[in-house]
Amino acid sequence: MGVVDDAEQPGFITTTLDKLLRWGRSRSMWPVNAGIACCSLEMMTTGAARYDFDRFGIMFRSSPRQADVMIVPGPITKKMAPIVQRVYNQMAEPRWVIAMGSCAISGGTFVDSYNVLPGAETILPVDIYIPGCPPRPEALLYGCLQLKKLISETSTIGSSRKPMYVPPVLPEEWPLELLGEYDALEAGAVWVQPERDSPPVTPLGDAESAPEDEL
Amino acid sequence: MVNFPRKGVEGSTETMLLNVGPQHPSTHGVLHMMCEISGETIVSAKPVIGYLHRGIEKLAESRTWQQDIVLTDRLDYVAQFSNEWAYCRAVERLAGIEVPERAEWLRTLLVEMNRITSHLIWYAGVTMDIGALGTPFIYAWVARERIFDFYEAVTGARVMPNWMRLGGVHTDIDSAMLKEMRDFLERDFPVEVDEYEALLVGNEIVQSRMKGIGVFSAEQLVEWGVTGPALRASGSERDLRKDVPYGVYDRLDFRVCTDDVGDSLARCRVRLAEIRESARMCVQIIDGMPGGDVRAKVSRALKPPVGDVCVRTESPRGELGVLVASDGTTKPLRFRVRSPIFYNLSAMPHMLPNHLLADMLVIFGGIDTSMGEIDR
Amino acid sequence: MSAAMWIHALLWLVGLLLLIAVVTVMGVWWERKFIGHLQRRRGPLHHGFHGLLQLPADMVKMISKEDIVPDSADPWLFQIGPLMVVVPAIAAMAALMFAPGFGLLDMNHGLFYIFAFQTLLPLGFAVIGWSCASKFTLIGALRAAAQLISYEIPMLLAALGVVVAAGSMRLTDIINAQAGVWYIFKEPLGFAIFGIAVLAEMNRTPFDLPEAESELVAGYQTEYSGMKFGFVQLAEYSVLFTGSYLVSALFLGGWNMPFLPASPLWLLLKIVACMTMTMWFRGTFPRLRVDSLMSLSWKWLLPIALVNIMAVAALALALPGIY
Amino acid sequence: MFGSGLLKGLGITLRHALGRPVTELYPFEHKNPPANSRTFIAMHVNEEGAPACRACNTCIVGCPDRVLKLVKDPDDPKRAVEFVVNSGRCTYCGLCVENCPFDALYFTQDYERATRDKGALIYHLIEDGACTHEGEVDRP
Repeated sequence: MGVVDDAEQPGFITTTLDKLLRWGRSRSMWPVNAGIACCSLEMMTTGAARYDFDRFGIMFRSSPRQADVMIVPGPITKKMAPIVQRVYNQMAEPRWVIAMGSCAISGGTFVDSYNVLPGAETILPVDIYIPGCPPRPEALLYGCLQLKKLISETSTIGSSRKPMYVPPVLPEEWPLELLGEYDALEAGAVWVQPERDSPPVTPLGDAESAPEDEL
Repeated sequence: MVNFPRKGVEGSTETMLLNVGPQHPSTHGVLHMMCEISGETIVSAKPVIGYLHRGIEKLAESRTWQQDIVLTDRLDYVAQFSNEWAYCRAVERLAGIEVPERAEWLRTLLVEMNRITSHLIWYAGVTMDIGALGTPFIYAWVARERIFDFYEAVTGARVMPNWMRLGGVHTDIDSAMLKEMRDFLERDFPVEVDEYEALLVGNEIVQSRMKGIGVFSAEQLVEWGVTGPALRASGSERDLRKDVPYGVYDRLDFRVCTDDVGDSLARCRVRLAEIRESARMCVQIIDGMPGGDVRAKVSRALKPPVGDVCVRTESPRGELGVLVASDGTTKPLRFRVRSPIFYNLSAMPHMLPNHLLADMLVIFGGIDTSMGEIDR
Repeated sequence: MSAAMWIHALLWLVGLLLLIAVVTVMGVWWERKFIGHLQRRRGPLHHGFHGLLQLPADMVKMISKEDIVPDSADPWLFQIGPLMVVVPAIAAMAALMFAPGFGLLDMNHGLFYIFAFQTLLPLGFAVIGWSCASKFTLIGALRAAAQLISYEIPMLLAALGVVVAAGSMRLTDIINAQAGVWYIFKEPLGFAIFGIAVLAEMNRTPFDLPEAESELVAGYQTEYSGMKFGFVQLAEYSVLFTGSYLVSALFLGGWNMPFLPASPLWLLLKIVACMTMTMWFRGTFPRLRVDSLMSLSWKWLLPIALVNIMAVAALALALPGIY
Repeated sequence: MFGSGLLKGLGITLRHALGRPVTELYPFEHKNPPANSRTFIAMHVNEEGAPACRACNTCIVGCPDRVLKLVKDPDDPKRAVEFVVNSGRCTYCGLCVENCPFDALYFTQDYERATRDKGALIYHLIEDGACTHEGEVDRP
């Protein structure tokens, strides 16, 4: 009784096992040691003495095979994207992705660049977004605790949460139009932004409202 | 696949291509080294860069002069203040902006502290690379955190300060904060540096790994375009802070740290000496800090006259050159960075052959890469 | 064999497996905690009392992780690789004696048995490294094989000095022979050689070249995920335990303690001290280079070990009462 | 020489092991960042509770990253109807706060903003002409 159940009505043993797995997984998150750019400095800071990831059992592994969490600490360029995906694909299921910093969330300040993807979520299924440029170590720690909460809330029964394999996307598959658009930011807000290379819509020191330019 | 020239190693049989990176614990970022190895001996090596190319130089052309400081922070994210200063100096010279005296002192102070934190990251990286499981790494981070607290209290951000402005700096530093920093740099910090030195240079295992590894003469390094501590470890006294004084360096008493040996251990010694020297300079700067304004009045819609200016500065990694060209509008016509590490790294194919795989990391640590500035 | 003997053996087997589990869990916990404090950190802290539940959580996670077999890997060798490391490591522990007459196998040639199984480890590492079809694991495995084989010889020669002095290969006899003076004082040279060689046999810093993180990602275990990686870790800590046991049994007097009655407690204390020592080294030292590793073994340790064993034999002949 | 450096290294690490760790227990001990730390853009309100923003667009023009969005009231060009911040793109350079001629914007030190929902990173400072969060009262 209860060992083999359907997902709708899990039995006692299944739910206990599920609880145990969630407990174990949420308390042992090993991020893969993949530094990309500036945010990796704060990632290392969080692992160092002052903030100490190891208190929560978070310990960097160099080999993606043994890692559970991928922290994307920086802008993903077109050349780097297949590598990041490959690292993600090398990780063993279950795995999670944290987008750390503005560049990994939306391309950040480099979103207009011809070579930067608008965020990690264009190529990876991101679970936690940590805003900041770079986020403070406490913010990263807070994000990891949010992920811990997410893992302990995610049922291990039933179908897989994520696609098992992200098909590697070759850089040619990103047309240039995708880059520099505001597409990764659709959340109800319609952005009407001045064209980057045209003069500002409102000239500096709007005649009526802004005072004289002081500086 | 790259066609490697097959240089024969004594007694070698067949060579193997080993890709180190782009995601590898010891490449300090996203560098890709294609190493042809015979056994564990490197026959030839070829760095592949561009994994972090964000197009900063191009992006800078579509932003105003003031906004570009945000981008220069992200060039070499380990030495943010150096980049900001190089850019600001270039634009100030182009537009003929006078910088207040106190602002120059503050800039020099923060840049020298930046040299300390940058070298601390080098220390952390190089000890990690030779396999010390992060203990010296974390010790370096403890002192770094103290300085980063100071950065944050002054600039408002830990890593990306965006603190310098055209014509000065954003915020002044009050004297209590300066005194606290002076106490730390004069009293606690040298003790910590002693520990770092004992754990790295004083350790016999490190000596056995670094002594006589990657010996290059100064002439050779100059030919390859190597600058900075890596060059000074070979006996050259080339240091822009002395040769072409800028900021307030002409009013400070400091020596250029050099070493005659030119091997990897000498590079470690030079960098550790530079950490001490920078701490000493910071104390001098805090003592000699004049009062006054920290920011000249510069229009937000700055339009420098048509022309171009190139400045050189001594960043923690070598000579950082910045060229800005203006066409008389609010945005730069061209922004170009002469990255020191790019030239240092381009010497790697000459440096690495006939060394062991483990020596690669040691030589690598000697030039202290930071991919953000190479790829830009 | 009688039923009682079977039950005895079975109980010991269960006990040993429990011991290995406890050693691994406590060893990893203590290592993370101790190295954390060496690094001015706290180490595992928030899961359980001072992070004691950290390792159970890690194990639960590892069991439930996906078991990846790379496409290019040799499927059979990849599967049995961890077993080829775990089995000798655990089998070697069968001959450990924890008190006079208290152990699974009180063999005549207990020391020989332990060393025999320890010498099987390089084979397992080579299989692991070869089967993954990855260059990093291959280099790691070759390093492991070369290192383990070249350090076995000085280790065995140093242990032979003790055997010559004790006149037996039975662990009980060797330890009982140290009721007076420990062999560390009689053969300090042998102790130094044995300590260094055991450190290398256990793949501990400064001899952790096979899993050199900065050079070879994670060395021979790079491609292993989930429980296979757990097995390799298990083997590592079993080897660490056996090595620490050997040092404390051969040179530090085993269960003997001067001025105090003999007790297995002393043995355990010495083992923990030896393990802590390796962790202390691990938290402090960088690692050696391949060529200096080899020259240390062949050019220094081996000749000194030979001199040592000759000296011990000569002394044992000349002063039969003392040596 | 001859191992003295190794012993010295062991001594250093042991001294630190016996000493006090420098770790701050973050989620249990909450340390506030310095007052000028830039982590979260917020808006002052005046005494009536209305936003201090005068819709002059200076912040938007000065922003390097196109983070801010401002919709003016068609009837009153000095009144903002909507003010949106996309903190998922912001680099926290502080130029908007620095450039604001009315000191309407300021930074708070609220860094605990990690989220599972990316849309939550886009937040309104002004919605329908009213401040949506409890801003500090406008400085005189």
